[in-house]
Amino acid sequence: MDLTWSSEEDAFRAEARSWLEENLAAWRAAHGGAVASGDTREGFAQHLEWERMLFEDRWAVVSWPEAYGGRDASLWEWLLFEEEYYRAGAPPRVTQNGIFLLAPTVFEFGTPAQRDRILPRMAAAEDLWCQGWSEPNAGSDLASLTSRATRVDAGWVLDGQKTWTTRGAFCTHLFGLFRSDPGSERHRGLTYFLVPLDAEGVTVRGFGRLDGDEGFAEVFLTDVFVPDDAVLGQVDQGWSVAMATTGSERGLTLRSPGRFLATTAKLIDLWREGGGGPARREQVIDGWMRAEAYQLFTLATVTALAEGGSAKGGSIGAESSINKLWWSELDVALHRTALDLLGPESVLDGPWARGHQFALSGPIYAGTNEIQRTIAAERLLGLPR
Amino acid sequence: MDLTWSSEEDAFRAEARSWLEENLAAWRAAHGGAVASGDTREGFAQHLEWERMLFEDRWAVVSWPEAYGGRDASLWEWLLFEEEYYRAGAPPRVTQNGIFLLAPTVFEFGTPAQRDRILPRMAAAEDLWCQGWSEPNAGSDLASLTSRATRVDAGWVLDGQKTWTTRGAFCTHLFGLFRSDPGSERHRGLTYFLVPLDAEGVTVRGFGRLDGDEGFAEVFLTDVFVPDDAVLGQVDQGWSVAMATTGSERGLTLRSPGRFLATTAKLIDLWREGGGGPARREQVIDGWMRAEAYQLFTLATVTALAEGGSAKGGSIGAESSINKLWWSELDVALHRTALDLLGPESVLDGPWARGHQFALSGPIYAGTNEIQRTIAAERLLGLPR
Amino acid sequence: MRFAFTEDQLFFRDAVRDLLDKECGPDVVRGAWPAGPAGAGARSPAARVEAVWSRLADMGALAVALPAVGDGLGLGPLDWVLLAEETGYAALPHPFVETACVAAPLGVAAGRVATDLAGAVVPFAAGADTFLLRRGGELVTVAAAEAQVSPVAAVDGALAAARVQAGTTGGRVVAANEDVERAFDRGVLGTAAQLVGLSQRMLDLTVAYVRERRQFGVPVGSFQAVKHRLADALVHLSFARPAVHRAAWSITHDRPERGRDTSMAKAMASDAAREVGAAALQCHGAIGYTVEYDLHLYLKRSWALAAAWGDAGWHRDRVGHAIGV
Amino acid sequence: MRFAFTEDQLFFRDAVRDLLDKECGPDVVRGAWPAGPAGAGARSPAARVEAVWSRLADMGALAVALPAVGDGLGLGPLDWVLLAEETGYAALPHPFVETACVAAPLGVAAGRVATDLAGAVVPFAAGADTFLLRRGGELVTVAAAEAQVSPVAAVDGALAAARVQAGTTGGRVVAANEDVERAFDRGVLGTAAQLVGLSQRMLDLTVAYVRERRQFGVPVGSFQAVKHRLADALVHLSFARPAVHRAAWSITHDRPERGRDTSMAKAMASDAAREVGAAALQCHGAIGYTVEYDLHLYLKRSWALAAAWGDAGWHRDRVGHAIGV
Repeated sequence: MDLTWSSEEDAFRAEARSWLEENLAAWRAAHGGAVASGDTREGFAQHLEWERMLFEDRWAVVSWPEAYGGRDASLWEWLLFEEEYYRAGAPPRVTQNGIFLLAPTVFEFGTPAQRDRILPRMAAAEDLWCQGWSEPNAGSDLASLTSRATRVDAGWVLDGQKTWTTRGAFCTHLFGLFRSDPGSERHRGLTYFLVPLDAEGVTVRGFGRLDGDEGFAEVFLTDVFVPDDAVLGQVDQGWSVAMATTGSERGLTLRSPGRFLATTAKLIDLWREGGGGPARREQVIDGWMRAEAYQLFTLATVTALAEGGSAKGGSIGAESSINKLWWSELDVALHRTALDLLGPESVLDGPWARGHQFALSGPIYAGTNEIQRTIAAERLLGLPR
Repeated sequence: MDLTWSSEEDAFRAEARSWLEENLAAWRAAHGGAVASGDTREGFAQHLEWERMLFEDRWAVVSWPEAYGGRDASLWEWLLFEEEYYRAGAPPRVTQNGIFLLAPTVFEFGTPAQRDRILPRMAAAEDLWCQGWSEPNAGSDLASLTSRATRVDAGWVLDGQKTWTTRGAFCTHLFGLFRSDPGSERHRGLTYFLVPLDAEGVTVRGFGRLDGDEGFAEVFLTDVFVPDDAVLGQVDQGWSVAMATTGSERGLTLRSPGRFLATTAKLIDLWREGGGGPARREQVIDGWMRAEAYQLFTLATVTALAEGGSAKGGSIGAESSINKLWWSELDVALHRTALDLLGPESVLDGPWARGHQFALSGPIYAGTNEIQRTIAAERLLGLPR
Repeated sequence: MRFAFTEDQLFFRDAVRDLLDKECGPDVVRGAWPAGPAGAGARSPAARVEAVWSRLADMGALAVALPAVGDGLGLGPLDWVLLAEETGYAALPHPFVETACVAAPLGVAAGRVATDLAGAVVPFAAGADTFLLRRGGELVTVAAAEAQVSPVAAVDGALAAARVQAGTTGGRVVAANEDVERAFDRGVLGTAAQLVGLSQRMLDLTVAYVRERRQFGVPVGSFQAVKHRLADALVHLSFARPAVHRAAWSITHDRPERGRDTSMAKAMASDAAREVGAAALQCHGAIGYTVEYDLHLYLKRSWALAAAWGDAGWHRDRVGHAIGV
Repeated sequence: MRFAFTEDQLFFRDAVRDLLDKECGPDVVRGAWPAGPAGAGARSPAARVEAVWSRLADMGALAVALPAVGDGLGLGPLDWVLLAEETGYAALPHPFVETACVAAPLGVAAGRVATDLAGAVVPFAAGADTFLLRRGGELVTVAAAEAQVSPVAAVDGALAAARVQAGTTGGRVVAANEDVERAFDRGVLGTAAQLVGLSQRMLDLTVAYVRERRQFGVPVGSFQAVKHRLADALVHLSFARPAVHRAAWSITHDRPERGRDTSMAKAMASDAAREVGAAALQCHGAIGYTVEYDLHLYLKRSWALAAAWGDAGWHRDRVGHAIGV
């Protein structure tokens, strides 16, 4: 066991830190110090500028191969980058559904041509990807989706409706599952498609989220033609292709410990500003310990991944369920404690209130925590279905 | 709304208080100040003396008719008596399975002859009743019981095994369900029987409980003959007869607020003895509020019962489920807080540690809290089965 | 001993409930939100929002506690606590508690009242006619035009919150000393009752949703995890409610335990609203997270009221002092 | 950066695990209980209870941290923390932590050691050969015969607890100043590791039970309520464990964060044991409440160890001081 960083890793961290400090200041200054939320139309455009700054200096996708715009960084370096990213107070990545959810799937299932076509433009924030998992009657029960793909000459025709596509109204492309075998049921007969949102027959309608941002969209598809190379992985095998991505969404990549360590540091500051009385002290300490434990759990997971072969990805399997349970409940707890500390001021529409509302989505999205508990019980503990 | 007691009620309370104070002292003195647990063989005998003192002065079953040894007291007076009983630190009633579980059923379903035969001897602690609900394969799933009753001339022959019968090794009689219709399934075809434990073919084996007392028993029945008047209610209708009793067990009667108010008062003392620091203060206040809320909920329930007709019993239906969830979790919380306050001393086998272990049985017995939540959701909220 | 309301009290409660059910649906609450994506969804026009207040006035619901001269009925908290619960259930976008529960017993009948007794962020300040403000150990009323009102953006868009400043002179003194604390306790009680009503609304909405919504071929409400979470929500609500009703009695009779009982009510109602709200959101899933669905109207109001008039921690502390802990 | 154990460390862990699995089943733990109803159930004779300790000594598990002269291996917490976890899993009725983790690094190799570093109630005092006691700012060893040992009745009958007094002189000084705190931290760490092992044992027992036990025609473990409760238990355990392993590293390298990390480990392990224990008992139902079933052996040990060597509240407070909260 060695819980220290190498001098190369320290250097990588230092480089990231100074780049972030300098460039964040520049980006904010360019918008008069008042950047809007990335989930509003105006803010999204501002955040795209930030994405392009990251890409320009090869910080957008540090763990990707250099050919696609990355640095070929190790998982350790990726963790360090994320920690610095959140510590610096850098904004949520509006490209995250592409780079964290779709990209791992493209790396695993894409043809060389698909990789070359998709990944560099994604890294550069030229193509902006949103996810098309849920449908009005297929939320937690993803396998009950009814959007369909009909085989035609040299391609497919897509029909149906997707919903809850985060930032869908601002994106250029959608990835999602469609039923390609009309006689199939549940998990069988689905295919994973990549769909440009400017294709004929696509309509996107944005709608409002709890935190006031217009961050969701419904996507309606009517007779939308896509060519054969819009299929990722094999036809009718979309479920297993998607599950790889879902594993990423639930797992390590989307929720790096850095985010919670940064929130905890802010929470401790808030507690001190309020006079540091005894009433909420245990909650604050508990928050710190839980965030710290998340960091340690992640270090153990990354060690296992790194030693299991692929240092770039690999799978953490059903363990990602307990991971998600922990961080999503931690996030709610940290923000509740903050609201408690703010007392009457907590009713104001400030960063903690926003953060609280966002945190509340944690136990819902990417597989509800109820589903995660069932997965953990069945796959990790071996309880009967 | 009137939350004050009448002068008659105040007088009743005062009478109970002074009787309890005086007689408890006398009883304890008679045993050199060291009474054993009522769930041990030695302690059970000592507690029977206490029961007989209660009976002698008509405090054993205050709400029963005078003819059966009671005082015809109202539900309000019963509440006052219970509050004083626990405030005085009087011991758990070793007769409680009879007077709180069986008696309401006898009042409702018994023939006049059964009432006259059973109730006075129960009140006087001459007959000691234990419950025979559970079987090795019928715990939470009570309806899956397999003990059977076979019709014979002028009576029935009982066979089977009961378990988890509290204080069964020290009792004289058992009440329980047996399958009287051999072709029946689940809730149908069961009959409620009253069985003397000295009947031929009955074997009782005591076994140990978590808190170290030999408080459980298994009861084996082999070819046990009981006469026709051992049936309570109608043949094959035992389930509905038993549910009335189960309602009592879960509900108001077994867990009067007095018990938790008394525990809370002791907890506050403990907190003060430890210096009254801030660390556990909120838990202590919370415990007080929860006990107080239980008292208020009970007052509202008793008001509704009193105004709904029968001031002596009546049914509180599925509401008893939320009642049970509240007091059982409250009891655990109060004792956990006490153990936290005791710190290293909590490992000792003292009253709080004993109370903690007993409290832990609350969410399990009388219908697990999982079952109570399901009942509350289905019957009170109308969620689908 | 009788822990129940009178028939008259229940009758008035039912009348207010019917009125709000008809006149103050979610579209009316949303009508009180500023236009924009955060208030998206079916919205009633401003006139309908205003009409609710007039209708409540017409039926006498605002004058229950006004001294018994003129329109006043001179009644106490036991007579209005259930009405407050109903206004909570409806997430009424008007200062019922401030006007009818806090100010009216002081003889203040000057339109809509907002007050800084609730805290420095004053709910419903934007549309208030009169401010009831702390000054030293007294309460004074100040006409809205004479106060400096600085609106603030609250999470609950219908809260119309502001910070309010008035000079150190002027206005009418309407309460002093112990009566200031009595006024505060009435506000706390009314708010606790609204939280109980809001919790009931969130629970009702959720129960209706999970009975209908199907996933995995069955209603979501048939899953044990959903049942148990909502049963726990019901338990929280069921034990907070009598605490609120008892506080109404303690205030009505000006009992020595008034402050303790009122604080217990607010602490428990705030905690219950948090539990019920979290359960409601979780059991809805993604739709609960959208502003076009109604849940957020009640959820955000419950957050606002849980933090106003002293939050759970503040009131728990006050209970602690009262019981010597 | 590498957050994992070496193959040697895992190999030694497996060896101890195998030994305890064979030689320290529940019957052996129960054999350490006083006879009587509280210890009812299958009991091994005293000789088998004793044999476990000798076997552990034979395989070198007690000398891991003894200075590297003679039998000692001179290794650190990273080398024994997994062994402590296993002794917790087995609810070993002997002072492994006190002897092998606390005393051995001080060069104390005098049979079974018990210590008041754990608190005034000294675990395993009844069978100890040597006491390691605080005196002023020092730690001294005192032969058992020279101390006053007043046994106390603990909830965990195998704890053999006592209050221990020794004179103000005599004995051998084995540590002073900062080394006393280091010894304390090793005890805290070892105990935290045992709590993790105990939690794992309780979870394993429960999973096995609910897979077999049928009610309502299906295994109890197929109910969502049971699944979710045990999943939560697994989550608690899974995040407490790395905290314990990190503390082993911090102590091994005598890092400045040693105290903080050790206290975090104990707080989290104690809390996890409470959650897992409560879930285990509840998911078992009535059988878990009997002494003839094995669960209580592990449950009661977990209660004892959660309270010993500073409870969760005490260690949370220490973490708070370390992080400036």
